[in-house]
Amino acid sequence: MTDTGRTAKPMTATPASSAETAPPLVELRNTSKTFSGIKVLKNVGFDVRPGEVHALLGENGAGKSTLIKILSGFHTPDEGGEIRVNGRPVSFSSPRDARKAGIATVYQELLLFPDMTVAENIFIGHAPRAGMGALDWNEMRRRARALLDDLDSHDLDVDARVGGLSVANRQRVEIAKALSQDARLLIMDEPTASLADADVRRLLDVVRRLRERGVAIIYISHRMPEIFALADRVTVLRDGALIGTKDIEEVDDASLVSMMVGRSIDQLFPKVVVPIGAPVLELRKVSFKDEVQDISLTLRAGEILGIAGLVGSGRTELALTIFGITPATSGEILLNGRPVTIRSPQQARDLGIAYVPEDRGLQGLVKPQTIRENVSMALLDRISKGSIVDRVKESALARDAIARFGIRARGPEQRAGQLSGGNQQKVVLAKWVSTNPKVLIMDEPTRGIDVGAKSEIHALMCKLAGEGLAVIMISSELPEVLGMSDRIMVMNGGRMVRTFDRSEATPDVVGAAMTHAGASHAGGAA
Amino acid sequence: MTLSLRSFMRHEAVLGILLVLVLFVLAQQSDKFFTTANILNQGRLMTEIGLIALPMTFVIITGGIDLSVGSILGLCAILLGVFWQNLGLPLPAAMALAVCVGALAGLVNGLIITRFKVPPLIATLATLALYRGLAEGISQARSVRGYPEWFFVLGQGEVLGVPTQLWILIVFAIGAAAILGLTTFGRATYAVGANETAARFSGINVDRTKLLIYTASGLVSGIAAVIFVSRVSTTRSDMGTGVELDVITAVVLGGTSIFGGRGTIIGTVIGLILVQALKNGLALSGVKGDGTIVVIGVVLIFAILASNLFSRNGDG
Amino acid sequence: MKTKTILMAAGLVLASSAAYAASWTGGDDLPTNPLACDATPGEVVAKPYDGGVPTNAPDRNGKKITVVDVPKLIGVGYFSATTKGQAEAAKELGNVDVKTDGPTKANIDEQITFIDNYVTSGVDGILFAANDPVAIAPVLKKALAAGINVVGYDANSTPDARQWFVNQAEFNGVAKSLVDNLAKEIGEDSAFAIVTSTFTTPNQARWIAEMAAYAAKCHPKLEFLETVEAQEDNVLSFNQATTLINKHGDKLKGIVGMTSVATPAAAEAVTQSGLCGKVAVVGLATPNAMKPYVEKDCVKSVVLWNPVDLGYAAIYVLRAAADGTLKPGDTSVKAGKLGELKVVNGSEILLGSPFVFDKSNIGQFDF
Amino acid sequence: MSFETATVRRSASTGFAARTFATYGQEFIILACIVVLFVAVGLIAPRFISPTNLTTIFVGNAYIAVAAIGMSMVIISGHIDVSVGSLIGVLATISGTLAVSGYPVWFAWLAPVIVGMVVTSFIGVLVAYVRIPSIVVTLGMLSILKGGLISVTGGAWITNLPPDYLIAQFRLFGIPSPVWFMIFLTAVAAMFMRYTAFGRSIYAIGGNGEAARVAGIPVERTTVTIFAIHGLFAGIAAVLFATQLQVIQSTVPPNLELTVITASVVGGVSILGGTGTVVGSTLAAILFAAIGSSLIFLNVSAYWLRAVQGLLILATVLADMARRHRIG
Repeated sequence: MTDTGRTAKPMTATPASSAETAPPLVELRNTSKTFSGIKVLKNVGFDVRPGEVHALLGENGAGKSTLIKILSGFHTPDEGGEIRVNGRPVSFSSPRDARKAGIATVYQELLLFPDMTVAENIFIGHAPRAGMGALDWNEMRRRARALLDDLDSHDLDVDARVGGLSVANRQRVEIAKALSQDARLLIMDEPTASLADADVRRLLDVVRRLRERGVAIIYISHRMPEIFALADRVTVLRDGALIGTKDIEEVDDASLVSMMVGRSIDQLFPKVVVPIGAPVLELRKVSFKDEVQDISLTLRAGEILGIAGLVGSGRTELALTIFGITPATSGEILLNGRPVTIRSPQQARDLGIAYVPEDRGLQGLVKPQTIRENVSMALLDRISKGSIVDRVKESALARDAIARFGIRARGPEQRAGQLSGGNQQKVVLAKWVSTNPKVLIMDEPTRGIDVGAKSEIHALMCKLAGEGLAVIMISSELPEVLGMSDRIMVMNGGRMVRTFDRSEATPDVVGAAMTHAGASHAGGAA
Repeated sequence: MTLSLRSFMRHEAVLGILLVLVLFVLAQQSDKFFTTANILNQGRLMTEIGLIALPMTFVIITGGIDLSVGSILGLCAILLGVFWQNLGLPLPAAMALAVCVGALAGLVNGLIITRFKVPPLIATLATLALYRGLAEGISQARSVRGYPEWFFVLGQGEVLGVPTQLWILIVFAIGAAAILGLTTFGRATYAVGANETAARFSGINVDRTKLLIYTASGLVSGIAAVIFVSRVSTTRSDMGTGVELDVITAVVLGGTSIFGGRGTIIGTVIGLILVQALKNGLALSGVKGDGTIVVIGVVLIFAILASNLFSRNGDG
Repeated sequence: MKTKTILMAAGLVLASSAAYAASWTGGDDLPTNPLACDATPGEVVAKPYDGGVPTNAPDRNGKKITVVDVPKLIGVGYFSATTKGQAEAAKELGNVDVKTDGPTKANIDEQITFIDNYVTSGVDGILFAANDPVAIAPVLKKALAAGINVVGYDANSTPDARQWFVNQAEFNGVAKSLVDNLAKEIGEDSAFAIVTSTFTTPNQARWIAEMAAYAAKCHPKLEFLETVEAQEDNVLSFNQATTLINKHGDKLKGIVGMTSVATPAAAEAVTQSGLCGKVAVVGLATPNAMKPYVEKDCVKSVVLWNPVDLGYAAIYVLRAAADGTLKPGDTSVKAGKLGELKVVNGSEILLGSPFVFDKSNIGQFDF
Repeated sequence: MSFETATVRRSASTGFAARTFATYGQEFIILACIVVLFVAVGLIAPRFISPTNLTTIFVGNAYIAVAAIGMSMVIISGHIDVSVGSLIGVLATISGTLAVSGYPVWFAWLAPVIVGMVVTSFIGVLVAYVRIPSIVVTLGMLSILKGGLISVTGGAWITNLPPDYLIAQFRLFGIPSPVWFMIFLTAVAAMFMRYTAFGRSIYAIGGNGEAARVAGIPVERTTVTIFAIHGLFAGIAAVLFATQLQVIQSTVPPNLELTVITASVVGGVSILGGTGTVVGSTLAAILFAAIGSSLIFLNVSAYWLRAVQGLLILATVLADMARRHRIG
C-alpha cells in the first residue's frame, strides 16, 4: 500500500474542514493566452486549495480548456502571468513538468493506449523497476490492483486490454493513472459527460474520497446537480475573462447559469407539446445478435421517444440496428406501414431515417472538411446533376443550415473541426435534417455541450417534432429524457424493460427501471 | 472560403513555384531543354507513370496505398502478349482483355482490403509478389514481339503533332480532376480518407468507394501496360518493376497526404512534371543518373518540408 | 460469395498457364544453332551489311567526339569493367570523350529514357548494351535519325537500329565452352544445375537455350536438374546454390553460374559446404571475384571474354564508324592493342572466342 | 453491456497461457507454419530437414531477421522506413571498404553500425521534430542513399576481404554466427521491448501519440532514439550481409526493403502501430527462407516461386485478420 502513503504525503496534513484558510496549492495570477493574435484567456486569476473541489464553469469556448492546459503544462501563458505552486513561482515547459509538480489531468477524450493492459496504462511513463532498469510486471500489477481497489473498482481486471473496456472503466483507469504518481491537484475535464447515472454516482464518491485525502480537484462539468453535490467553490469564465469565484453556498442554479451565459435562461427543457400523428416507424421483435433482443415499438409523427438506459444497455445498439450499421438479425421493421429491409446506412437514409450519432468527433463529423462539405455529405446525390455536385446549391444549403440552426461560424467554408462542440453538433444535426428525414434518431444529442447550446438544440428538437418528424432521443441524462420526451422507453441488457408516458415518468421510477432488472449486469458496465 | 481555399492550395502553390524555379534553372543549363520536341518527348516518357499516379492519388486520399501497380502492369503486359500470340485472339480483343485483367487484379486488392479488412499496405505488398509471380509464371520468361504496325500508333505515334499517349494522359488527368473535384464520388473519396466512420455514418458506401478506387487503380495500370508495350514494342514479365515507388513519389510530392483526406490531381500532375523535368533536365545538363536520383530524393524531402513550414506559419 | 468467385477466377488464370514448363527452365523460344562437338568453328555465312546508317551525320573524321555509354545497368562489376576498357581506349585515342550513365536496375524503360535524353542533349556517339533487343530499337533509330553514331556491345538490338555490334562471343560459342568445360570436370554421366539472374534476362536465356541444344547434341548423357533464379544478388545466389547442394546431395556434381554474380556465389556455396573438388563450378564470371576459389582449386575454370577488352573494342569501333573508316561491307576493323577484329554476320564485330581463365592465368587479370 | 461484461469476465479468468496467446498469437501461427512446413516437406524430401539444409535456412535470412527487429520497432512506433535496403547496401560497402583499406577489423565492424545510427537518427529528427511523414522522408532517403552509393563506388566490387573480417562465416559450437546473432539479438530486443520503460514507450507512441505525450513520454526524443536503434540493427545486418561471402557487391540488394518490411508485418506487427513483437518478425524471416528453400525441394517450377510466396504471405495475413476478429 505504498501508493496510498505516497499519495497522502503531500497533503501537508490539511484537513478538509480548514481548506478555506489554507494557502493555495496552485495559483494562477494575471494569466493570459493568445493564439494567432486572438486573446482566448484574459488576465485570469485563479487558485485551488488543498482538499477542495473547485468547479470551473463556462460555456464552450469560454477558456476553460486553455486554462487547464496551462495548468497541465501544454500551453505556456503569455508574458506577465504567473503560476505558483505552494507559493513558489514555477514555469512548465511540458506536461512532464506539471506532472512533477503534482498536477495530473483526466481529459475528456481519455488518453489511453487501447492495446495495452489496465496495469500498463496506469503506470506508463513511471513503471516500477526491478533490478537493472527492467520493468517489474508483477509489482506493476500488484500496485495497479491496489490503486483500483482504492477507487472501489474491485471488478476491474488489471490484465484486461483497455481497448475492450467501457467508458466508465476507462475513466477509472485514467484516475488511477493520475493517482499513481502523487497527484496533489487532479484536474477532471467533464468526467461525467459520457457516463450513465449509476456510474456518475460512483465517480462522485471517488471524488469525495480524494478530497478527504487532501487532494485538490478542479472539476469541470456542465451538469449543475453534480456541481452542487461536490464543489466547495465555483469559478465562472466567459469569453476568456474571469466572471467570478464564489463559495458554493453563495450561488444557485439560476445565478450560475446567468453568470455563464450573461443572460438568464428561463426554461432548461423547452418542451412544446405538439399533436401526435400516424405511426411512422414500427419495430416488431427486432434483434441484433444478443445485443438487441426482441424490441417492438411504434413511433409516431411528431412524437419524441426517449430511450433511457445505462451505457451498454442496448440503446445505441438499437439505433445502429435501425440505421443499418449493424443490420437486424431477426424481426421486422415497418416504415409508414410497409415492411422494409435495412442492410446499410445508405438504405436507411434513402428510406428517410436519420441518425445523429453518439460520438460526434468519430462518427458525426469529418473535422478537416468544411461546414459546407459536412452538411452536404448525406445528400450529395440529391444536389448533384449526373453525379456532378452543384456547388451553388451546396453553398446555399450550408448557408441555410448556418442560419436555420444558428451555427456560429465564419461561414460555410470554415472547417468543422474549428467549431465549438455545440456548433459541431448543430452541423451534424443540419446534415441530417437537410435530408428531410421522416425519422430522426439522436444519440446523446447534448453530450459535452454547454448550457446555452444545449437549450438551443432542445428547442430545435421540439421544432422538428412540430414539423411532423418522428424523433428518437437516446440520453444518459435523466432530466433531459424526462424533460424532452413524450414517451420513455427503458432498456436494460438489450431488452426493453418498461415504457412510461410523459405523465407517469418520474426520476425515481425511470431510474429504478434502468438499474433494477439488470442489477447483475450493472457491475460490468459500472 | 478564402482561408480554407488558401490552406488547401498552399502546397500546390509552393510546388508550382518550385517547378517554375526548377524549369528556369534547367533551361539555363541546357538549350535543348526548352524545345517543343523535348517537351513532347518527355510527355511520352512520363505517360505510364502519370496514368497510374491518377488513381493512386485517389487511393492515397482514402488513406490507403497500392504497391501492386507495377506488378499489375507487368501481368497485363504479359497477358496482352499471351492472349494475342498464344491464344490467337485479335489484338484489339487481347488489349481489352488485358485491361480487364488489370481491373480484376485491382478488384481483388479491393476485396482483400474491404472484405477481410487487411490494411492496404500489407494487402498490396502481398499482391505485389503474387501478381509479379503470375506474370513470371505465365510468361515462362518468354518475350512476345512482332506486333502489327498499327499497334505502335498508341505508344510511338503522334496525333496532331503530339504523342498519342500524351493525349490519353491529358484526357485521363482532366477526367480524374473532374471526378475528384466535382462529383459525389470525389467527395466520398475525401470523406472516407478524412474520417471513414463519419463517412459510413453519413450513408456513404465506404466499401464500394474503396472497391471502385482499387479497381480503377488496376484498370489504369492495365491501360498503362498496353501503352507501355506499344511504346517499347515488346512484352516482358519484368515490366513495371519499381513503378510503384516512382508513382508514390509523384503523388506525395504533389501534396497528397499519406494519412489521407487531402490531395489534388493538379498537385499530382505538378509533382509528375517536376520529377520528369528533373530527370530530363539534369541529364541534359550532364548530371549522371545516380546524381539525378539523389536530387529527386532531396527535392521530395525539401518540398514536403517547405510546405510544412509554410502551412505551420499560416495556421499559427 | 462474390469474393470467392473472383478469387477462384484469379486462381484459374494461374493454373491454366501452369501447363507448359520447358525442360530447361530459363531458356527462350528462339531457334538454336549448336556448334559442332569437336573444335570445328561455326559456319560463317557471308551476309550483307544489315545495320543502320545515321542520317546526315556531320563529318566527324578526326574531330573530338562526345560518347555516352548506356549499359544495361550500372553498379555491377561487369559493366564497371567495360567502362574501364572504354576509358582506356578513349585515353589512347585522345579524341574521344566517354562517360557511362544508365539505370540502377536492368530495366528496359529506364534505359530507353536515358538514351532518349542523350539523343536530345546531342552527343556524337552512343554505346549501348540492350536490356531488350526490340524495346530499345525505336530510340536507337531515333538516335541514328539524329545523325548520331550508334554501336552496341554485350547485348544486341535489332540490327537495323544500330550501326555495329561488338559481339564478345557468339551465344553458341559460350554455350559450347560452358558445356564442354562442365562435362570435362564432372564426367558425362553426371548431373548439374544452373543458377541464373532472372529468367527474363535475354543473354542468359539465350545461353541456356543454346546450352540445352548443344548438350543434347554432344553430351546427351549429361543430366540437367533445374535452374534457379537469384536476381543480381550475391547473397541470394549463395543461398540458392547452397539449397541446391542440400537438396541433391551426392547427385549434384556441377553448378553452372550464368552471371558474374551467381558464379562466385556458387563457388562460395561449394566452399562453405566443404565440397571443393566434389561439386564443380563452371560459369561466367570476372577473374577478381573468382581468384580465391581458383587459387584454392575449388574452381578449375571460369569462362568469360574479357569485358575490359569488350569496352575497349567498342570505343574503337565507334571511333572508326564516326571517322568513316569502318563502312558497310568492310570485313575487319583495327582495334588498337587487340589488332584486327573480324566482321561477321553482316554488321557484328567479333571480339574472339570466349576466354577460359584458370589457375595458370587468372593472376594476370585485374577486373 | 453484454460485450463489456463478456470482456471483463474473460479477462478476469485469463490465465498465463491465455495472456501469452493474446500477446503472441501471430507468433504461434507463424511458428506453426514453420513446423508444418518442415514436417510436410521433410516427409516428401527428407533432405529438406537435414542439419545442413536447416542451417542454410536459418543462416539465409538471418541478416533480414536482424534488420526486421529494428524495422518492427519503427513500425510499432507508428512509422516506417522504406530506405532500409539502400542503407544496408551503403553500410555494407562502407564496412568492406574499411576492411580492405587496412583498418582494424573491429573498426570495419563498428563503423557501419555507427554510420547507420547517424543516418537513421537524422531520419528520426526529420520525422519527429520537422514532422515530415516517415514514408516521405525514407522514400527520399532511399533515392539519396542509392544514387549516392553508385556515384561514389561506380559499382566496383570489393574483393580480397581479409579472412578474419568475415564474421558471418565464424562458427560457434558448429553453428554459424549469423544464427547466434539472430537468436541473441531477437531475445535481447524482445526483453527490451517487454521489460524496459523505453520499450513500452515505443508501444505507447505507436498506440496513442497524444496520450504518450500527456503521460510524460518525450515523444520526439523517443522517436529519434527508436530510429537510432533501428540504425543499429541495420548496421549489424549490413555487417552480416557484407561478410557472408568473400566479395561485396557494393550495390543495393534488390527489394531488400520490401522483404524486411514484409517480415515485420507478417510477423504480426500492426502497420497502424501499437502492437506486435520482434519475435514474430524473426520467425517470419525464417519462414520466408524456409518457403524459398522448400519450393526448390518440391520442384515447384521456379517460374511460380514468387506467385507462391505472394499467396503464402496473403494466407498468413488473412489468418491473422481472422484471429484478430475472433479475439475482438
